[in-house]
Amino acid sequence: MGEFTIPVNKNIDSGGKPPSAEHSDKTTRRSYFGVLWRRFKRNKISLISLYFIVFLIALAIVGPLILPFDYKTMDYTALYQKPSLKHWMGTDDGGRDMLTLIIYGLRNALIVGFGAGLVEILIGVTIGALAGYFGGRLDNILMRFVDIMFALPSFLLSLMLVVVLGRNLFTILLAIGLTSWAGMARLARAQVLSIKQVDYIEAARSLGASNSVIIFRYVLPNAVGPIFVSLSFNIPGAMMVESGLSLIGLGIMPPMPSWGALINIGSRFILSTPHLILYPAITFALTILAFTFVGDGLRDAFDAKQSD
Amino acid sequence: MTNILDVQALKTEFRRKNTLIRAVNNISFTIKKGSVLSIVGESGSGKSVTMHSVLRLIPSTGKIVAEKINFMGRDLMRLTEKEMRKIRGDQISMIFQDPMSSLNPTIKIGRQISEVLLWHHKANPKEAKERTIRMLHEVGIASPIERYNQYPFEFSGGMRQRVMIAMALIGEPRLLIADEPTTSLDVTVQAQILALIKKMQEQNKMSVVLITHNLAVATMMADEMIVMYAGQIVEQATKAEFLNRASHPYTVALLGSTPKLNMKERLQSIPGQPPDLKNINLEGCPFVDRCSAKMERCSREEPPAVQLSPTHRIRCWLYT
Amino acid sequence: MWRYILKRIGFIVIALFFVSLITFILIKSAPGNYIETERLITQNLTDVNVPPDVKEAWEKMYHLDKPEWQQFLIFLGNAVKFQFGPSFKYPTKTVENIIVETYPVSLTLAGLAMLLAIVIGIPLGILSAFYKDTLIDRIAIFLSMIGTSIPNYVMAVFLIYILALTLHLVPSIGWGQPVNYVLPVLSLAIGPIGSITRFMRSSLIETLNQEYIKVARAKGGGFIQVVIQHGVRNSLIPLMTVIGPQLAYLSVGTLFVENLFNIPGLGKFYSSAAVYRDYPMVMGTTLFFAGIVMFVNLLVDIVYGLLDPRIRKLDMNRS
Amino acid sequence: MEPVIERMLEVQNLKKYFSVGKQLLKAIDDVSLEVKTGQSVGIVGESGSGKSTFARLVLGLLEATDGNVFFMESIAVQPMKKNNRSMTLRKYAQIVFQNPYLSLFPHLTIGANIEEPLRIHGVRDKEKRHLRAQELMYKVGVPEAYYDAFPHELSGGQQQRVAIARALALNPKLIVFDEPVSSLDVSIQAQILNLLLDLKEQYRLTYVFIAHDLAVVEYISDVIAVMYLGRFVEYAPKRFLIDQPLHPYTNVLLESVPVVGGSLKDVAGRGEIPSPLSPPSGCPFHPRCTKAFDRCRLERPEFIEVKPNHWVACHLYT
Repeated sequence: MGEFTIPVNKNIDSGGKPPSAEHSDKTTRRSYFGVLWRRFKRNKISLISLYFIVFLIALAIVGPLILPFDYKTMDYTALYQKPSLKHWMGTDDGGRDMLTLIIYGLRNALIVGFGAGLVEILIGVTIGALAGYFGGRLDNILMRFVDIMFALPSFLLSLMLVVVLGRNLFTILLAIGLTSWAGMARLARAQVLSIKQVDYIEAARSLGASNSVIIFRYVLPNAVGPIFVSLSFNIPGAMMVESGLSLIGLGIMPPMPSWGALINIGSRFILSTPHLILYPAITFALTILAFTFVGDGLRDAFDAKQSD
Repeated sequence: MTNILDVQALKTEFRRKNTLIRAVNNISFTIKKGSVLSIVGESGSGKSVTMHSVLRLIPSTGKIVAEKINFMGRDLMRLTEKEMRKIRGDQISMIFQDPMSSLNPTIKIGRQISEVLLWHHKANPKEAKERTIRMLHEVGIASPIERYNQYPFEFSGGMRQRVMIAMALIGEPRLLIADEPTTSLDVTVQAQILALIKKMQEQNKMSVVLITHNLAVATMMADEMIVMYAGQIVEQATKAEFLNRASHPYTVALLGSTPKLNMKERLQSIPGQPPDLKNINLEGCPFVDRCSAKMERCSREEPPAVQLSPTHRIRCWLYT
Repeated sequence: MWRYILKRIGFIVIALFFVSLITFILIKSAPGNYIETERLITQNLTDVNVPPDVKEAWEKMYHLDKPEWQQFLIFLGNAVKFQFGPSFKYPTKTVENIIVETYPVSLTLAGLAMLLAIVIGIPLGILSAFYKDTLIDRIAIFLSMIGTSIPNYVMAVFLIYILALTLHLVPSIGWGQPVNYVLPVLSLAIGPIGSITRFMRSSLIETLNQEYIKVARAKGGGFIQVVIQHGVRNSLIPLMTVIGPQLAYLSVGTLFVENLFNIPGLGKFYSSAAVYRDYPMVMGTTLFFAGIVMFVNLLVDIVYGLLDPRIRKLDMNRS
Repeated sequence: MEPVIERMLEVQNLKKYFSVGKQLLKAIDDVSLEVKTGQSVGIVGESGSGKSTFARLVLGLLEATDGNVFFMESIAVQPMKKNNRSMTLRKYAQIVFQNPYLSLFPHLTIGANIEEPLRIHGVRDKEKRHLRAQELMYKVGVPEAYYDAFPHELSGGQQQRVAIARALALNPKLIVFDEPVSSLDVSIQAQILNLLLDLKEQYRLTYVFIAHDLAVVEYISDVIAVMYLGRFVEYAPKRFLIDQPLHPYTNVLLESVPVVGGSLKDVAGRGEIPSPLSPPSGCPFHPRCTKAFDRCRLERPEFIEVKPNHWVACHLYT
């Protein structure tokens, strides 16, 4: 066996952490979010991913306004076309422009992703924070409820909800949000619980801060980190559920396109015209990866152990 | 040959991103057979890194350079990692600061101690178990047979440190390195653990290096003393010389800032902050900014080693 | 320990009751019914009006003529005996028949995928942790990132395109031969491989930073003793918390892959049942899946407790 | 003119029990104490003795199970009243914790941290707050350049200075210190201890100083109380407590304090502090006490004044 050393990145002798003395420039008042942004920017992949997501959002908003095609009109004179100058990504089995379909798919995925994420945050954080901050019986009751929600297979539940509520964008995002907030609730509770015990909350109480000031000024700013990180992973998660539903034929009603439906249809022509499935699959994969990288960057930025 | 360990010109550096941290900066010292050496210093003084370097137990970002590290006639710098492993735990062993985190939480206490014998092929499993139980008894753990099969979380802090001592001593090492062994313990337990280490040292006639930030603990245990500051040895002396003629301004100030019972005068405090190893002034004396006796040349020229007696050496311009 | 398990089983029973209740309520409040949907979709009839006598006989067969609370009680009573009655779509078969016939296919897929994930993920994670910040590590992180973030049905597309269509290593379609398992299992496994690698890496890095690892080195341990016996061992325990949800996810996640590859597994039947509003099938299978997921989680927790002495000796006695 | 307050803090028969599973943990069990204005009382004890719980109880950060605490003679801290925050208490009584990094608001700059008490107590004028923060930073010796730095950018000693500055912001009368120097280096520890003595003199502060190091406690305090398993076992002016300790536990503590140039003594106190979940019968110290006799095992000794102002709970003196 050869030489080996164990990778360790601990401080040696716990010293070596003196203050860096370059704060003499007093004209710039530093803010917490400024510091976070500076740390986030250091991760180049995350930064590029963030720009990419901003670009995707812009595309989803502007795209449908300026595209020369729409997603409904079939063109039977132009079926299964390969990419060309007119149809950058070719056409599908109904002669519709693939680029148009993909951009609409993107729009729908983003709406469902952010919408479901918002629903999860609203329900999860409210329940988790209440349970964590007040504790006792309220905590017990709420957390048993969360336990049950957590144990249920959320995909099957959202599938059933879609069957009941109908198949449009809003019901789908609601169905996804309503069934997948349990993890967020646990996270929010754990965050609030751990921060509640930190000395600075006790210090705030000893200074006479009121409950609401404690929650909004001290607990929340320090608790949001993991919640935002989790959100940046849940948004692509919701997109996957949306596409998954479409894939098995329970997503947004056709002809409105969804990435899952595009993949499903494309899979039938994978031998003859693979671009029908490859383009949506690639855009989908890139979008989700971008969110994951942003989440990773956020996690590192919020990690207080990191110096800057 | 009376020295068990002879370290000459040891340097340990860590590279982190673009900064070079000189944790140990060119130090030399020896330890006599069967004696206790205390290394005292504040955080960042390099006292732990020094002894970790001797055992080559530093993170992979670190680099050790030394003229020689002679242990019982062998130069540790020339040993391969494999040969070095045969020395660790067997001939040189270590006790660490925090007994709560130094034991593997999922492995039985007995197993963790007997591993030393098994890894070094010094006993078969049955003998190892018997010797472990005897060792547990020797370090003052009641009902060692039951304790053998328990897990760390079933032990109090003091008991865990006894387990660590048993683990360090079962291989019958010639040199024991105790790295802040009592820092995380209550004072009453600290006294017990120190007494145990001293007892085992005398019984096994081994040498001990005690690393500590507590001057009082250091003097109570030591035959010889080393004071470190910013990776350098600023003063080394026998215990008697240290107690009677501590000479380096840092040593004197450190003695003055240690709270004692029945103090009549105020604590002497050393101004400023502990050194920043990232930007030490390599030109002059590292203590110059905090020194009350500094002279003009102190910040320009590196202080020389001054021999106050054959066994008492300091690095300071005051005594030239 | 036994009390703990009993308590958990009690919790599972309660949760399953809620699952049945929620599914039942959802189904009852859903618009449209099977007969109409079936006629609309499969028989291509525009006239959805079913003759009254046909409808009545049909309703009788499925107890749909009784009040809803009675229907629910009948369902519960039978569910306890693992009987869910005949399916709407396949009136000659009971739902439990279909489950017993088709679940082994899904289970094999999920099981093989998990096995593959463990066999690849754990060593990859160890390697990545041990060679932290080197090229090997960066590649492993990137691959696991892709694995965890790209859904298995998208992964399947890429795999078909690369392995079947470009390299011609395996057939892209068909079912029945062992070789047909390659693509679905691979596409299912990549997600868990990513998760396990990532978790193993971060967990092992954290473990290797522990003081007791340094102690083990100071005792003279080599790679096997320090990294494997002290390090990996302790990282494997928390890994159980990842494997549990992954297993649960897989037992449902085969659904997409089965649809995409046209594999006759339970997932495929389940999703078409949902499309056709084959309610006995939907209810029975949902309950079955929910039970599997919770049971797997219980198993994982028990194994976790057995591995970690602190939990084994303290928590389980107390709770 | 303000009325003269003689007794800054009065603690009467204070109790705090926690339930741990089905067991009862008596963290503080019938403790009484009086802190006179301008006095500094040290409380010394090993880990698990309940001294931190005591600090939180006297400031009303925890609700006591039983007993009374009065601040400035008129403000009832314990029993705690629901929904009634005494802003006088919050203004005039402050606390400094062991770990300054955990006690400073991590998302606020050093300046904002020091100004926070002013904000909470309604000082709206930004400029005024800024000036006060600068003044306090100067007082405690934190360079002005750190005003816009974040807590994690400072060394431990500097962080503790900031925490002290924050505690001083509202001109308090009482400050409770919970192990304020035990995480600091020796040279920094001395700086902070001297700073505390200076501040006390300058602002006529009253201190409750909690620590495990008897030498440190002695340096700061006028009177010392020794705590063991949630009870006081001895209380006396520091000269008497150090020179003529009565309780065997105080003796053990004194003997255990390492002394420069001292020799290793065979310390009498065997073993470690027992778990507060299962305290020994009778006198809680009897299993470790070399002078224990039958009565100690059976009967809990009363805390009595055996000499003027020298209290002890030990059967040797009854």
